[in-house]
Order: sequence, then structure tokens, then C-alpha cells
Amino acid sequence: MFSLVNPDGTVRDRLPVTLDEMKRLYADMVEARVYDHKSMVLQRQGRIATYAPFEGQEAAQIGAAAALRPGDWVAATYRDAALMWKAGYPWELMVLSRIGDERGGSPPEGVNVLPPSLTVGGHMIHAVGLAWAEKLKGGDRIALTSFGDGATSEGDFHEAMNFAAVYELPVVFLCQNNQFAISYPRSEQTKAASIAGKAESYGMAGVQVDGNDVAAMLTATTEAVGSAREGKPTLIEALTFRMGPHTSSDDPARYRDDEETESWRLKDPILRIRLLLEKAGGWTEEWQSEVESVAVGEIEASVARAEAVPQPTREELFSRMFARPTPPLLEQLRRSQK
Amino acid sequence: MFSLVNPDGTVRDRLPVTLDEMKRLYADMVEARVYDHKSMVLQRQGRIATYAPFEGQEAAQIGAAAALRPGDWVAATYRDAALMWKAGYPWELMVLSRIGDERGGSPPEGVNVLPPSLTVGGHMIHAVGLAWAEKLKGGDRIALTSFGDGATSEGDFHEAMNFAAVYELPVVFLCQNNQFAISYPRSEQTKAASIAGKAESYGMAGVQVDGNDVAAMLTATTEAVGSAREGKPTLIEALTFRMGPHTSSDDPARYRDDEETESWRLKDPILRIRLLLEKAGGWTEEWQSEVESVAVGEIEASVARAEAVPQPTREELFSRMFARPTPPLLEQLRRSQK
Amino acid sequence: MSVMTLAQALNGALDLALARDPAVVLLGEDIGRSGGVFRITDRLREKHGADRVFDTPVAESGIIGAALGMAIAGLKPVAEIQFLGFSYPAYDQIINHVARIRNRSAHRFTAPMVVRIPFGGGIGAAEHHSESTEAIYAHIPGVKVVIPSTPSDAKGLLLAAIDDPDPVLVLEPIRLYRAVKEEVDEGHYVVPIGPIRVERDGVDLTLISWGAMMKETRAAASLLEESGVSVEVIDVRTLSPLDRSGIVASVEKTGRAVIVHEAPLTGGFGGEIAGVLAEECLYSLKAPVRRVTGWDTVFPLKRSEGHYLPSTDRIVTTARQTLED
Amino acid sequence: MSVMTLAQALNGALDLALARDPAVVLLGEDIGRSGGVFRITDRLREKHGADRVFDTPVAESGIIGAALGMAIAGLKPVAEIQFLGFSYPAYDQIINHVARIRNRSAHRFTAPMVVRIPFGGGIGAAEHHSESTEAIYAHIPGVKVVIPSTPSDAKGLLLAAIDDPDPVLVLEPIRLYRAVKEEVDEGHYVVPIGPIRVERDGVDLTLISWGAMMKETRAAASLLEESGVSVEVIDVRTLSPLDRSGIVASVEKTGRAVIVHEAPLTGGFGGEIAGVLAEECLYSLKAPVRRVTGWDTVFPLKRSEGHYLPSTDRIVTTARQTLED
Ligand SMILES: Cc1ncc(C[n+]2csc(CCOP(=O)(O)OP(=O)(O)O)c2C)c(N)n1
Ligand SMILES: Cc1ncc(C[n+]2csc(CCOP(=O)(O)OP(=O)(O)O)c2C)c(N)n1
Ligand SMILES: [Mg+2]
Ligand SMILES: [Mg+2]
Repeated sequence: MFSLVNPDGTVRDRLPVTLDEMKRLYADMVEARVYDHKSMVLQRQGRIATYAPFEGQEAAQIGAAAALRPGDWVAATYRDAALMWKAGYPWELMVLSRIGDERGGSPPEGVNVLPPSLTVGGHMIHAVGLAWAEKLKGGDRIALTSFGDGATSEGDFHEAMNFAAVYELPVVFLCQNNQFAISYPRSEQTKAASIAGKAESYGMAGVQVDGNDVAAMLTATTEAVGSAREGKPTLIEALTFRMGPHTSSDDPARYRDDEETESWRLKDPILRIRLLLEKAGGWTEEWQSEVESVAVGEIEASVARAEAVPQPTREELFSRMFARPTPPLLEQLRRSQK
Repeated sequence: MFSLVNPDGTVRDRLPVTLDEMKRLYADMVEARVYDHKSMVLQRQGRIATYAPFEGQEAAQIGAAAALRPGDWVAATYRDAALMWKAGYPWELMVLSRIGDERGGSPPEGVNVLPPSLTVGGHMIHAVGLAWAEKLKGGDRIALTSFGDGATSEGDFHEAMNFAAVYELPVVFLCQNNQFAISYPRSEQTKAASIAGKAESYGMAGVQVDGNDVAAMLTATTEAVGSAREGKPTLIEALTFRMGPHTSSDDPARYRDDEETESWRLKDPILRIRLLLEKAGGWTEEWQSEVESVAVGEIEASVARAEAVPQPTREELFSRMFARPTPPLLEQLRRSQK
Repeated sequence: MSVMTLAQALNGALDLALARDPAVVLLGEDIGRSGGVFRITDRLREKHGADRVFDTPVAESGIIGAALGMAIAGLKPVAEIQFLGFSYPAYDQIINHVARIRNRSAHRFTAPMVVRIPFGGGIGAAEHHSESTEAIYAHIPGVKVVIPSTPSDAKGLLLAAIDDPDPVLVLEPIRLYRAVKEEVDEGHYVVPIGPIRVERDGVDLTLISWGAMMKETRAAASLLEESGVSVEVIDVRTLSPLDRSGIVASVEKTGRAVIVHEAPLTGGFGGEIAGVLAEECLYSLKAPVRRVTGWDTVFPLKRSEGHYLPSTDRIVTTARQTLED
Repeated sequence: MSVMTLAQALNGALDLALARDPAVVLLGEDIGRSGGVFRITDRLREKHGADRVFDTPVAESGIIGAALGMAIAGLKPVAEIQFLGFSYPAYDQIINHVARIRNRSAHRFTAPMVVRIPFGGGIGAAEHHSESTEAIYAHIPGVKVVIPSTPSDAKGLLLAAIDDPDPVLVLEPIRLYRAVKEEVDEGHYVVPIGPIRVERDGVDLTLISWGAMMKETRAAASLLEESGVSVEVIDVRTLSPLDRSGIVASVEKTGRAVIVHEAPLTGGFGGEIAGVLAEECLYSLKAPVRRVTGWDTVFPLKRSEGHYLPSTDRIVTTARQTLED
């Protein structure tokens, strides 16, 4: 397993990431966690629908997204809010989606991040097609697709990996192995020693990374992005853990014991960087509270803007289906209005 | 690649198969080839529909099936007539199916060979379910599923392999890598070094075998069947070649050159055993012509019996759908009769 | 007898089936340890063992294909797909193999299996969690499709499905899992697959529906009755095989029909039923047949659900138009 | 103008599209080197290059999902699935992603792509090679479904599909690929997606069909005309979006309708059309609507095809009954 920063904040040999970068990544992870906690609260208050928390996976998501260039494509999941945000997708729109408004699925021009897929496995192949198009157009954009350990059991994972390798496409496959697919443990999901090892059966490179080490994630993903631009796809397995429930309506007590969860708390991705920064003299009380207040400000403002979006009209339901509504849709809209 | 008998009939170290067994396997391969050639003729004469020839793959199919016990399950493809026959499925019924009669899909009681699947990849998981049932019932039957190199690209291959490994089921996966999926070459189908190697990403054993060496196929499959009975599935990649067209309506000239085909003629699975038997003094002109006439007799008789089966009635079309026809079916049958 | 929700009735049926027939096994995502995302298989793994109730990898085609293999080999698998919107990766297995193995083998191999799938919207769920695509399953020759809307039907139809020698899809209305309660017989009983259930007798108009929309349909019927209209309410219950004569008999009596379903209009199963009426009831129809359905759009997210879902009000208004024609 | 088969017209359309728009790419199993199992893409790889026409691994979900990604990124992929019976592994991609990306992203990302699929029986093919499951696609909000039955419609509808900013499924009747010839414009032209084609005007009866069954429907119309019946023949051409008013206008005129399709009766698209007539034409219908379709069975193998397929004779007999009512 590739890692750079130990849970106690000490560094294995030298760090290929500057202190300023580390502070940026730290601040981003803090902001992501604020969003995550806020979302759980909003859900309990009934202000958003079901939510899938990513607490514990901030490093895997922020570190990976930090390796991307503007314009690169991202196809991720319901649990990848931090990754999508770091790639340019506004918090506000993610909140709007959770409020139950399709307009949350429409990121600004230039942000090539697809709205998250809620079908497990279905979206990886989209990244393959996106990368294929970029290759044919001769650009140097790549596509990164993020998915979980459970998704590797879907036939679509197999087909996406194979296509990417066969056509030598600029794709990075990021598997956040958070040890569970809802209640089903990684140990049963596949008898393979590692998920990274699956890359070999596609003639693809695979690497297992400490997913709670943001420096390692940034470094490994940067390398994968580099080879992707040369037509060599990579499968990255980020070893991490979902600290919270599968979603706000899940009860982990039914399938895992707290010890396991607690053991991962010691490997917290934010804590270890804070310790690292402290040691490196890059951390102060003031800076921490500044980072936190900026984060809270951002998230609160995003939630406010999302909640201020007026209710969607009935027309939009019909007009969103095609470039131009078809006659049956127009007729149904008329009927719906009487 | 595991092999025992060289193309010239010489043997690598000693042969774990008796001379009598070799003669039986040889005779079976000869009979299978007679069936194959006869079927191509029947197709040209318009007596059967499209046919998918297996010439060149006799050893892979006869050798593998010879490792099975009565009662073991087989889920194979449109190209596996030899394998299915060796496992107990009468030629006659396979001809009947090609004539276009569903009753050809119904092997005798005790012969647990499913009618062939014509969807690429869809049937492997059935073998997994069959094996799962046998394991739960506590019997020692295993399930063997046969498929091609192209089928390994389907998501269903991935899901079947994973389920078999996860639940430790008595399954043998036999991939007849005949180098082409219709016009698509193995080299493009996957960038993996070998198909056998794909087993590893499921925590399964994989072995590459000379698919034109019936002794090697019997030996490797016998071993795989043995571990299957202990709950350890295996993926066998039989390296072979489709000498004929994909089907009677395919034109190989569009996608492969004769040299490649001719180079494989030298590796013919029947020829090499004949040479081996000659060397071992187990082959005579008389025996050869006896074997051939038995084969021809069997096939001709099977074709005659199949062609003698009376036309199916309209009632059967409706009665085959459920154990008891539903009211809509009964009403439609009535309507169809006026 | 004891009062149960639809969810409890289903759980009871599975419990009973596991207890009385060793050939019955359950498989699906998260149905074991966690008892299923809707808790329909709650405690069944603890009670009947991990060799009867299987959690599976996330692979729908694998689940259904493996269940088919099990069924061919003599077991009676009851597979769960977590949501109808996630059943499509298994569509190939269902239409090409589950529905065909009996025909393909001329009765030699069969598929006595059940596939349970929660479906339908109205709970403000995320994308793909509110589908009502029953029509694409009811069009498959070789599988039966049942949709219970009451606890006792849920139990009886599920037990009938498990006893059936052929494959049966049981579509379970999510919105009704815990919304309706009624007295349910604790023993083993079956509700025959096929016949519709005439839930309420009437002479002026027939309301035809199934699944969660029975709720709004019942409400509409009551409102109409209050204003003096005699409404017949049909819960179709089994979409395939369709009880054509049962539906026709009712409409011949009332001369007026409104069909209600949650799925999009075009190609929805309401079209089939309206088609049957056009074939069989032309001379008794006093007014055009009408369909109150979802629109030809994707099922929307929470904020727009009200714009999509057929409401009691829409049903009542449409019924009144039909009565005025 | 030159005389072409339906297959040649499709090949010509693809050739033209590749030549005029660099964003157009083709992908599918065996479409390159071998030109497709039906030779619809014959020579296109040689002519336009291996970076425009791609042979793919055997993976239908992969083909459609990759095509969607390409479309989102600005290409105009035209994917081929080898037979409709092998399209089901891609059903999830089509209904859950291709049909939804525009809605999911509120127009930000779109799927200007085409999926070409040969379909239908009558050529004594092996299992899975004769399917007519158009109904399960016509029920998907967000995709359009066209089915040409003449060479010029085939070319015009395919070119319209390629120009369309939204996903279009083009179902190609295998039985007609080489059975019909006609003068086809060699240039670029489109046949609008949506409107039905009234192939023959009449006043006594409307025959409604699509795809390969147009052959038997035309034959039946001619026989009926010979016996003095004035038959209107409608080739629906586009199943989704459905030209309800076009169909209704014809039946309001004739008062009698027979719908013909190859798919099984129950849940077939004929139900939708009969349903539309029950909604819109009650007062003009002089006789019950009738459907001449395949039965609720698996499409049989060669020996039983005649027992399954609607024949000209069945259409004529049903039409006469309808005329007598
Ligand atoms: C095709 C499909 N099947 C099932 C589901 C239901 N489901 C939602 S999340 C999930 C588990 C996914 O686990 P994993 O891939 O590890 O991602 P994680 O939730 O752990 O981030 C399942 C089974 C789905 N959304 N899509
Ligand atoms: C799901 C599916 N997709 C496509 C086809 C069409 N098809 C029939 S055989 C074949 C190639 C299969 O190649 P392989 O698996 O190597 O088997 P082989 O024919 O070489 O024995 C294809 C694409 C099919 N039958 N089923
Ligand atoms: Mg996970
Ligand atoms: Mg092959």
C-alpha cells in the first residue's frame, strides 16, 4: 500500500507536496467535513432527502480531485460530494439536488463534472466514453471515475475496465474501498486479495493507496492522471472507511461493531494532516479557527442559496425531457394544467 | 501452457492417460468431427438452420467432458455440440434443435446438460446457481460451464466468476479461446496477457491448457473437477482455434488470413492423437475405418431420427410456456385455431 | 388473525415459506444481516440460517442468473432486487433465460422461482428509487407479474408465487409497506395468481388500478360515492396473466372506465387494459375510456413529485368527466 | 435517385453521415472489419477509417454506456447492437442513463446518439434472433423509437436520428433488409421523427402496423381492395413520440381499425394504440378495435414460426370481421 503520511502525522521519507499545498488540502478537507456534518443535520431536520455521508473519506476524495485540471471529466457517485466540489461542482447545487430539485444536476459551463450516478456501477463506462471522445478529438483531457468496493462486483465495472484498456483511453478508475457496500463487507464482496490487483486482468496498472492519506492520494492520482494522458488507464484502490452510516436511513449496528469503526478514527485523514502541520510549524489556533469559519461560512451560504431557489414549475418537468418537448408531452402538459 | 501431447504425437514426459482411454477419446473426436462436417452439409442443403462449426476444438470439448461424472451439470454454448454429446446429450436432439424444433432442447432424464445458450455470457451464472444448489443440497455434483474468449468481455462473466469464488462453489469455468469472437480477435478482446490469468482477480485458480491436446484437457479438467468438489472453482483457458467460419453464414476471409488458419491445421487435435497411437502401436487401418464407419453410422442414424420427428403442433407453442397454460394463452390458442 | 402492515405480511410469508419448505432459499443485496433496506427479510437470516438467507455481492444479473440455476436444480429461490430501478441489469436474465428455460427445454428444465422487487414513488426518494416500470415485465411471455396492494393479498400472492411451478415477479408498492394495516391470517394460505379483486361493487363507473395507486383510487371512490356515484373498484393484482374477463365483466356492467397507474402514460400497462376494453366492450361503453397516469417524463425528484403523481383529485375529476360524457 | 434495398439505404445513410460530420462515429460488434452481420456497415471502416468505425468487445452495456459518454463529450455516436435479443444487457444503460442524462442535468449534459438494432423474425433464425420487443423501449421517457419499413424511410429516419439532439433508437426490420427495393434519393434528406406515414388512403377500414409486418399488412390491404374494400394503411414509423392525432384522424374517418404487430399481444405496443382509440375515437368507432399480433409465447424456432407469425390471411380475416360488425 502506497502511503506518505502516517496516522500520527509523521512522514515516510520525503513529502512530494509543499507545505502550502498541504495547508490547502487540509482546509479543503475541513470544509468538506463541515458540509458532510451539515448535511446530516439538514436531513434530520427534513430540509433535504436521504443523505450518504462521506466522513472518513475526505482525503481520498480531495486528494484525488486535486490532481485534476480544469476541463477534465469526472463521473462519480452519491457519496462523492467532496471530490465533485474540489473538481468545481458547487456545494450549493449538491444541496439543491438533495432538496429534490433536478436543477442541482447542472454544474456551471466549464465544470465537466457529471451529476452523481445513483446506480452502482453504471457510470464508470460513461467516463470511458468521455475519455474516448477526448482521445478522438485529440485533446488532452482525461476522465476520472469514482466508485466503491461494492461497485466492483457489477458487470459494468468489468466492461468499463476492459474498454478503457482495449482502446488505451485516458481514464483514471478510483475505487474508494470503504470496506462496506451498505451491510456487505469487502471481505465477502470479492475473494481477491486486493481490488487494485483486479487491474491486471485488463492489462492495466493498479495501485493500492492509503485512502486516508491526502498526500499519498494526490501523488498517486497525479501519476495516474499523467499516464492517462498517455493513453494508459490506471485503477487506484483507496483504502479507507465509511465512518458514518451508508445513508441517513441506514443502521450500521446491524452489520458492524463499533470497535472496527473506532480503530479507524485513529487513522482520521484530517487529524493526521493537522499533526503533520503542527510538527512542520504550519498550524496555529488562529489559522484553524479561520479555516473553520471560512468553511462554515461557505457551507451556510451555499445552503441558504440552495434553499432560496424557487420551487420548480410543472413546465420544467416536461421541458427537461428533450431539446424540444414532443407533441405528446405538450398535450400532457396542457392536460396537467386543467 | 499445460500440454502433454505435441502436435507431432510425441509425448512430454509420461502420459497420465491409458492407451485405451486415448483410443476412446480419439474415436469420440472422430465422431464429433463427422457430426460437424455433416451439419455443415445439412445446412447447405437447407435441412438445418444456421450452424456454428467446432472443427479444431474437438479436443477441448471431448477432453473436458470426459472428466465429468453422470449427473454433473453442463451449461454450454451453440458451439459445444461435441462437449454436450460427450456429457450425454444425444446428437439427434442437437440436430432437431437446428432443424428448428424446441423439443431438441430436452435431453433424457439424468442427463443434466442444459440446452445451449445463444446469448453470449448469459449462461455461465446458471452453472453457478446449479453448483450453489448442489452444494446446499449436500451432493457432490459439480457444474461445468463452457464459453468463448469473446464471452469473457461480458459483465456476466465477471459476475459469475465472482459469485463462484465468493460462495466457494463447485464450478469449472471452461473458456475455449478459439482466437476470435466472430471477426474480433482475441488480441483486441482484452489486453490481459492471458484469459486464465483473469481468475486471480476473483481469488480463483486459473490454468492455460493446450486446447488441441485431448490428454492435457482431460487431465486439467479432471483436476479442476476435483477441486470443484472441494468448493474450489477453477478457470481453464483452452488455447485452440476455430478452423471454420463463425457460423454457416460467416465469411472469415473478411477478418483473418488463411496462413493463420493453416498454421493451426498442423496442430490438429485429431491428427496428433492418431500419430501418438501409431507410435504406441494402438492404431491400425482397420480400426480407423471401423471407428469412422461407427461414427458415420451414429450420425446418419441420429440425423434420420431427428428428421423423422413429426412437425410440432400449434398447441405445443402455447403449452410450452407454463406448467399449465394461462387463460390468455388458452384463449389465444382458440383464436389461432379459427 | 392479527393486524399487520404489508411489510409485516411479506416478512411473515417468507418466514413461513422458509419454515415449511427446505427448498426455499432467499438471496439478495443486504437481505441478511441488515434484513433488507425495507426490513422485509428482517431476522430471517438469524432464524433460518446463513445457508438459507444469502447476502450477495452488488450484481443484479448475477443474483437472478444464480437464482435461475438454483431453481433448475430443484431449489425454490426467492430473490430480492433492492429497487425496481436497479432491476434492469437483470432484465436480460429475466427475459432471455428465466422466462424461457421451460420453453427452450420443452418442460425438461423449469424455473420455480420468485423475484421480489420494491417499486413506486411518492416518498421523495432519490433518482431511480421511484420507478414503476411494471409494463416492461408484464410484456414478457413466460413470467407472471403480481402486484399486491393489501397486507393479506401481499402474503397470499407471495405464497402463491413461491408455490408456483413457474417464475413469478412480485412487485411490492414501497409507499404501502407501512401505510396500510389489516387483519391477516397467520397461517399458510394463497391468493390465486390471475383473478382481479373487485374491492368495491358499483354500477356507474369502474376504477381500475394496482399497487400504490390503489390508495388514491380508493380515496377517489369514496369521494365519488359521497356525491352519490356508485363506483366499482378493481385491484388488478395480477398484470400477467391478465384477467381480461374479470375487467370486461365489470365495464360491461358500468359502461364507464377510468384506469389509474403511476407509470408514464405511453406504453404503460393502462394502454393494454384500455386496449382490451376497445376490443371487448365497445358496445357497452357509454363514455371514452380514460387513463390517469404519470406523464411521459422521468419520475422527478421530491420537489416535483406532486407535478407527476396522479392525485385523488385528478382521479375524481377524470371520473366526473367520464360520468358526464 | 437509384434503386436500393433497405440495407443499402441504411449503409448509404451512415456513409453520408460519416462524410459530412466528423463528430459521427460508429461502434458495435463486428461492424468494422466484417461490416456487420447484416453488412449494414459494409466498407465503412475501410472508407472512413478505424478511428471512426470501431469493432468492440462483446459487451452491450459497455457499447451503449461508452456511446453515451462520447455523446456527452460532443460526438455523435451511432452504436449497433447485433440483434434486439442481445440488447437487454444494455437496457439499464438506456433507461437509466441515456434516456435521463438531459433531465438529470437539467439540459447541461445531453445524449445526441443513435442506437441501431436489427429486429424481428420470419427468417427461421435461432433463439433470441427474432425478437420484437419494441414496446419495452417505446415506454422509456427520454428516448425516441423509430421503425422504418421502406428504404427511403430507413435512410431519412436514420439521418434524422443522427441529427436529433436527443437519443434515438432505430429498430431495423431484418426481414425487410433485402426484401424491398425502391428509388432512394442519394443525397442527404431527413424523414421527420414523429409523423405517421399514410401509405394508402381509404375510407372503410384503417390497418395500422410498423416494421416487417407492413409487408403482410400491405398484402392484406391489396386483397381487401380487390374485393372492393377501401383500406387506409398506416405505417406508424415512429413509436415514440407517438403521432396520436395522425392515427386518430384516420380512424375517425374510417370508423374501423385493425392493429398488426409481430410482438406478443399482452403489453405489446398495439395495446397503447388501441388504448388511444378507446380514449379518442369511441364515438366514431363502428366496430371493436382488433389486434393481429404474435401470441403470448416465446418467439418459436423455425418449425413453429408459421404458428406464431401474423399472416396476411389472419389480417384479412380479422379485417373482414371488423367490417361485418
Ligand atoms: C445497480 C444498483 N444496485 C443496487 C443499488 C443499491 N445500492 C445503493 S449503494 C449500494 C452499495 C454500494 O456500495 P459501494 O459500491 O461500496 O459504495 P459505497 O456506498 O460504500 O460508497 C447499493 C447496493 C444501486 N444503487 N444500484
Ligand atoms: C449477448 C450477446 N451479444 C452478442 C451476440 C452475437 N454473437 C454471437 S456469437 C458472438 C461471438 C462470441 O465469441 P466467443 O465468445 O469467442 O465464442 P465463439 O463464437 O468464438 O465460440 C457474438 C458477438 C450474442 N449471441 N449474445
Ligand atoms: Mg463501499
Ligand atoms: Mg471465440
